[in-house]
Amino acid sequence: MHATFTRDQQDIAATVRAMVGDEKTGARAALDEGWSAPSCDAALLEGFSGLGVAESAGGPGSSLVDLLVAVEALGASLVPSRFAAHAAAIQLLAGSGEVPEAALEGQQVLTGAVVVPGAAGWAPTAGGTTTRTLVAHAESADAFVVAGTDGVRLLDRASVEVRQRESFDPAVPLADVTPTADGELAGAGEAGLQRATLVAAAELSGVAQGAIDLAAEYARNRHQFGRPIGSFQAVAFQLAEAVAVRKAAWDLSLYAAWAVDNARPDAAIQVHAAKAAAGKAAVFAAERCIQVHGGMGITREADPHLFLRRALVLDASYGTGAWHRRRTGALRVADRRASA
Amino acid sequence: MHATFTRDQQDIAATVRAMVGDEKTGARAALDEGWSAPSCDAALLEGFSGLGVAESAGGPGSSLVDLLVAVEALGASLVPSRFAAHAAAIQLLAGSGEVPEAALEGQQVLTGAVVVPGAAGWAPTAGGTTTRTLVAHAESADAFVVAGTDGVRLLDRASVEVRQRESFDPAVPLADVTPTADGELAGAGEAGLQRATLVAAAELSGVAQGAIDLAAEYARNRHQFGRPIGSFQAVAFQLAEAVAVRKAAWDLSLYAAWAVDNARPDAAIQVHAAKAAAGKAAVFAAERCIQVHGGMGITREADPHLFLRRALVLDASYGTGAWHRRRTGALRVADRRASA
Amino acid sequence: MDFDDSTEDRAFREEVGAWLDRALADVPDQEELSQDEREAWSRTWQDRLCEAGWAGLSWPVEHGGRGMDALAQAIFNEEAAKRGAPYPLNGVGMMLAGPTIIAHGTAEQQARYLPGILSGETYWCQGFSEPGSGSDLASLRTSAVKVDGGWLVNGSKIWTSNAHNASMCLLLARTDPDPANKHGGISYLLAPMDRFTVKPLVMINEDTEFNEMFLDDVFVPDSDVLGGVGNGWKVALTTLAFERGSMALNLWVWARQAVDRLVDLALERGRCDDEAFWDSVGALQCDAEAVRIGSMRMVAESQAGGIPGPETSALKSLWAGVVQNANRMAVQLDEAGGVLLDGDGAAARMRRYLRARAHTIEGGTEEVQKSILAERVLGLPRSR
Amino acid sequence: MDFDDSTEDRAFREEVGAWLDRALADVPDQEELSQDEREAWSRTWQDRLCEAGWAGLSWPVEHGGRGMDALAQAIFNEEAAKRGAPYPLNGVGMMLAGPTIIAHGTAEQQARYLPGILSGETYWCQGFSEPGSGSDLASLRTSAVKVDGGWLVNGSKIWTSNAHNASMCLLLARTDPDPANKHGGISYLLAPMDRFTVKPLVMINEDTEFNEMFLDDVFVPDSDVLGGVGNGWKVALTTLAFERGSMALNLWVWARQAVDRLVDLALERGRCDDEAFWDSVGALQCDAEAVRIGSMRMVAESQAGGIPGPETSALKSLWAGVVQNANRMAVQLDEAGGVLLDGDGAAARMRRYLRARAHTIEGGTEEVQKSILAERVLGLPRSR
Repeated sequence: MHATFTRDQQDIAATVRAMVGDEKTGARAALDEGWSAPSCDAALLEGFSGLGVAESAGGPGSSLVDLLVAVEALGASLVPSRFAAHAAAIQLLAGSGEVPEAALEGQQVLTGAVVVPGAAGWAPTAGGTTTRTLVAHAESADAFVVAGTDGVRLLDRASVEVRQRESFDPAVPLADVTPTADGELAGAGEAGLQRATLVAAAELSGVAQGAIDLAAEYARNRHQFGRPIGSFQAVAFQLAEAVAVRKAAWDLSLYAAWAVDNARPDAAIQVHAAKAAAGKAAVFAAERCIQVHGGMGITREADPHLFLRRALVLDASYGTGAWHRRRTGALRVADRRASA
Repeated sequence: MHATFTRDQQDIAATVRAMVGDEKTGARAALDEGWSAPSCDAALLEGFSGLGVAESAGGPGSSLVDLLVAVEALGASLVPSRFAAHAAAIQLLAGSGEVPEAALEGQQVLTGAVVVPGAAGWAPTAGGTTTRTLVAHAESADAFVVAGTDGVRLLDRASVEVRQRESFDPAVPLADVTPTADGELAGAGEAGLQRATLVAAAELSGVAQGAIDLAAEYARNRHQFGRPIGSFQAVAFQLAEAVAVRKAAWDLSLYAAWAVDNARPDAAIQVHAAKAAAGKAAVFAAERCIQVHGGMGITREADPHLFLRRALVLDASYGTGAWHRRRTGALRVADRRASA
Repeated sequence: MDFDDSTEDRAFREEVGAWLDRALADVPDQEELSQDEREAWSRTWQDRLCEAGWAGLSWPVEHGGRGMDALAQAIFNEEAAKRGAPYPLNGVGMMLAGPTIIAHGTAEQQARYLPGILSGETYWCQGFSEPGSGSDLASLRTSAVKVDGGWLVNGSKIWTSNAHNASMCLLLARTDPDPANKHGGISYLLAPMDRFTVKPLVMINEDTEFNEMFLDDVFVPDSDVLGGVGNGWKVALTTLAFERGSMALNLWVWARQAVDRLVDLALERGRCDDEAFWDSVGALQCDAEAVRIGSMRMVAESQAGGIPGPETSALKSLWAGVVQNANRMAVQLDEAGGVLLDGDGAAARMRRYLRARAHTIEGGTEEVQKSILAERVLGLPRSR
Repeated sequence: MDFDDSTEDRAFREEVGAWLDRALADVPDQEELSQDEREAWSRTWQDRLCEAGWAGLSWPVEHGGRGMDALAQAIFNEEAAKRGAPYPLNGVGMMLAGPTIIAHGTAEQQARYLPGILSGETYWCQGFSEPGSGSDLASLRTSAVKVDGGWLVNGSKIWTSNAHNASMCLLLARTDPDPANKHGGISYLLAPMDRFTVKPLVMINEDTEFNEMFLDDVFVPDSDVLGGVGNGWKVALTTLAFERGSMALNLWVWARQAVDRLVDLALERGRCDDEAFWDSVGALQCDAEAVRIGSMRMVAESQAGGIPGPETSALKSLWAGVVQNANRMAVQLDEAGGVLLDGDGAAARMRRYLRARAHTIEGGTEEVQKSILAERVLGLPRSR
């Protein structure tokens, strides 16, 4: 067992962090001016789109953990790059082994479409002309990966109708996407959905970390009653709890990625657990970040609400956290029933 | 509006407190030797059995709030008196207006039987020969009030079979009671169930208060790191939360008693809310009391677990807290649906 | 223990109800309005209250009020809230400035300032918090320097509701820069706002309820020091007590409305017939009712001559929890977890969820409420 | 990042499994036994471990161990737990005393004490906490006074597991009553227990896992001071680090078992097919698995030469929450809220619920774990 990050993985995280810098300015600018590509967008797409793609799917033979490490670093910075949405869409395809080379090189930008309006979880089928909602960065995507538990379809812009929606996090524009015709499915949908969902879980783990870091910095520096507020247990322990919850989310995500890559029998439940825990961690950390900031926390000019926006959008995407949690419980019960 | 305690009510509380003294010794002794009547038992039964009984039911015309005030004071002391069980049984009958004089004088000791094994809430009928469970002090009771939402029956010992059970709180012995024959019902069961349930809610409010007082005293006196542990927010705020939760429970109980006495249209939902809140408050306060006591809290020789025992027994009695909470929500939804 | 109206209370409730029905006839549903429209209606509503003589409902008769008690105010607020009345735009004047000036002002100050509040001419705001002094109010730094005939005040204030409509400010400033104890050296000034610079603070839900204020050589004459130089902390505590009292009269209504909205949404979506939902709503209902009943008991205690005790902090804490949880649940019930703001009613729900995050911060943070309970109800030693 | 066994790990796991299957063949289900019976089986199990050479699994070869790493110990514990093996009765000796003496002992101390642990002859207990020194361990008062050739120790200790079976104690005592700083003046003694008075502490679930110990003129020779006079705090930190490490190897198993028992009960009662139950179990499952995975990562870090970081406190905290919540839910699922102890399995469930209340207290309270996370992970200033 080597349940530690490889040197490569450490390098990936460091490189991504260096590329995105402190990009919270991008997330904030989107609030006023709508989304625009951050300066690192193209480089991320070009440099990292092969992460998590096996050789059999035309990739460099990188593990899903490699990809998660990159996405987590992005999440912490709130950088409004299309990379995570694109990478998740690639993972939807990677389950079936057919990822276009242009997408792997970051030239063709993809996004995933997996949730049917009114449903909390993954779509049962990738076929038909049913609308998908919560599709990120649809406006600027070159192609769409429509996925369901029975397979995936890769559709170009001409094959779908895109209806822009108003996103709670304008740095992640959301749209409804409707295939204009039915079509043939490829691959095993469930594996792709699992892989893509973990990309969202990793980003949420990063968002949680970013919110914790911001709150801790404030708590170290803001003084009241002659002391840094972080020396009050009521403040400090909120963040300590966020640390524990966030560690749970990230550890679950890493393990699930390994389980999926290695086709472990518990892969399905681990994916659900990871997404549920990551959504909870990010929302909790963002709410605590607001609380610890006191009055400043509820102003638009301070950053904490940016984390809350991203957290809620991602918690809703690729199946809501509540849905994944219930699925985790249902699978646990089923497993125990089978072994009884 | 005079939503303050009357002078009479203040006197009742003070008198009860003086009578029971610090009777936690009784609750503790029951752990080792089983239940025996505390010294104040007879005086409580004789002096206060008329509380909460209207003139029409042969009582002194006292309000239900009067009774709750007495029972709350008992609850805080954990005194193992039969008074609360007896008073609740009288309230089951008071709904129908027929309370035997001997019971009102505390000579005939009653206990209530309202929960059918396997069910979480009130029994649907008082008729038949179905067993009742969680009957307190059955062994020493002179008669049994079997109640359901359709009415009540007063049965003497010869008309029931009593099977002693092992109570988690030996200071409140519990039994299963089975009527040996069917019989005629009296009165309106629901009103009696509401009144009796509030007696349990009041005792739970008292248990919560007693646990908070004990914990606060410990937190003021126990020192670690050169300071009383109560000066650490992590300790202090657990108890502050318990104060808020306990105040909610007690305020709800008082209001529900007034609403029931005055046949207000919201009486039913208020009773459910009070019992749900009181169970939650007592269990929460007792668990916090254990935690604040640290290592001592998990020893049999310290008192905190005595509060937990009483809290869990009463939370289960007269409908579990969880059942009352769900009923509260269901009635709220029904009310809103009707007004839509 | 009686929660019913007395005969007189009932008569008063009917009088109030009849007036409200007339006065609200042309007032639209406030929930549907933009912030600007809401504010305009708040001003109109304030005028109508003043005209009808409700502004000084609980002020003593000798100061132009109706001399009624906290219960009457509670009845008025309850009936107004039931009918969805606008929030009166000079709440600070009626509920804080007036009563504080009545309690601590000289006859001259009372004569100068009370009539303007009753007539609706003068709006007030509360200049207590500062960027560096939030929970730790006594650490405030706004300085008042003695000059001929008065004080020259410089500094900044924050979280000021309604500053952009007010012409007068209840202003805490430090008249002694180096006092023996940190509560000393603070004075309470009745300050004209013509030399204040007011900058709106945009909240995370895009509303601008609060402001920042910058004071640049604001002159306050000696005659406008309230309660004496150096006694500001004591006077401020009076204002804060009135603030807590007046909050408690309104809080429970907001809690009930939050639960109403959640249940209505669930009904609309057909999501309210399972036990898990009943369980959640039951928990919210318990706490929302506890806030209502606790408020009634608090009013009854003030009426009986007592001062609302520290238990009021329990109500604030329960209230914040109910509204935050109900509003979060409503967002989660929404399609797509509430993040598609163009969905039916989604934007308003998300705004309310965001607004509620402030409930554990404004009016004394959750941490401050718990400290009050710990220290003043339980007698635990100070943690700060 | 790889969570799989290497080829060697897999071979070791098979070796361990084969041995365990044989050694456990006659061992009954521990859950069904009385405390006395469990203790007897713990002793038998300790003997079998010693005989087979597993006692020194992760000790260096030169000290008689097998020289394997933390991962091997984790594999051993996991396989043993899967099969419901008893808890070895000299865990303190194998996991704390041995490694601490190896780290800080003189060659003579090592030669004197290590063989007895490996052979199963000498049982150890840990005399750290005192009635007045719980979370604040450094305030301990047990005094060691210098006499000819050694130290005379007086005082009392509490929360000592297994004291009634042990003959040696890892004893912290104050050798300097007036040190310059409160961590100074403490020494770490290897104390014989023949002059200890041991009194069992009855827990709220009636078990007697812990003891109080009273020391009356206990003589400890100079040669049994570990790590030097006045260096006891540093040596104690080593023991505590080993304690955290060895806990983490076991915690996740207990968390999983608690969830298993809850689900089994719900299955038995037909109460597990609704979404509310799935929701609750899902939440428990997330945290239980997080403890397991976190433990694997912790072991991997120790194996890679690092020292388990303060994040271990997150595992402890999550673990306590899972077990407390799962055990509370199980009691609530029981007929009559679990309070009728003669119900089928009810007494055992209530005992486990009560036992779990201690999980946020023992091994560093929940408050201590959060302090560690706040100060050492987040770099927040000390709150105490």
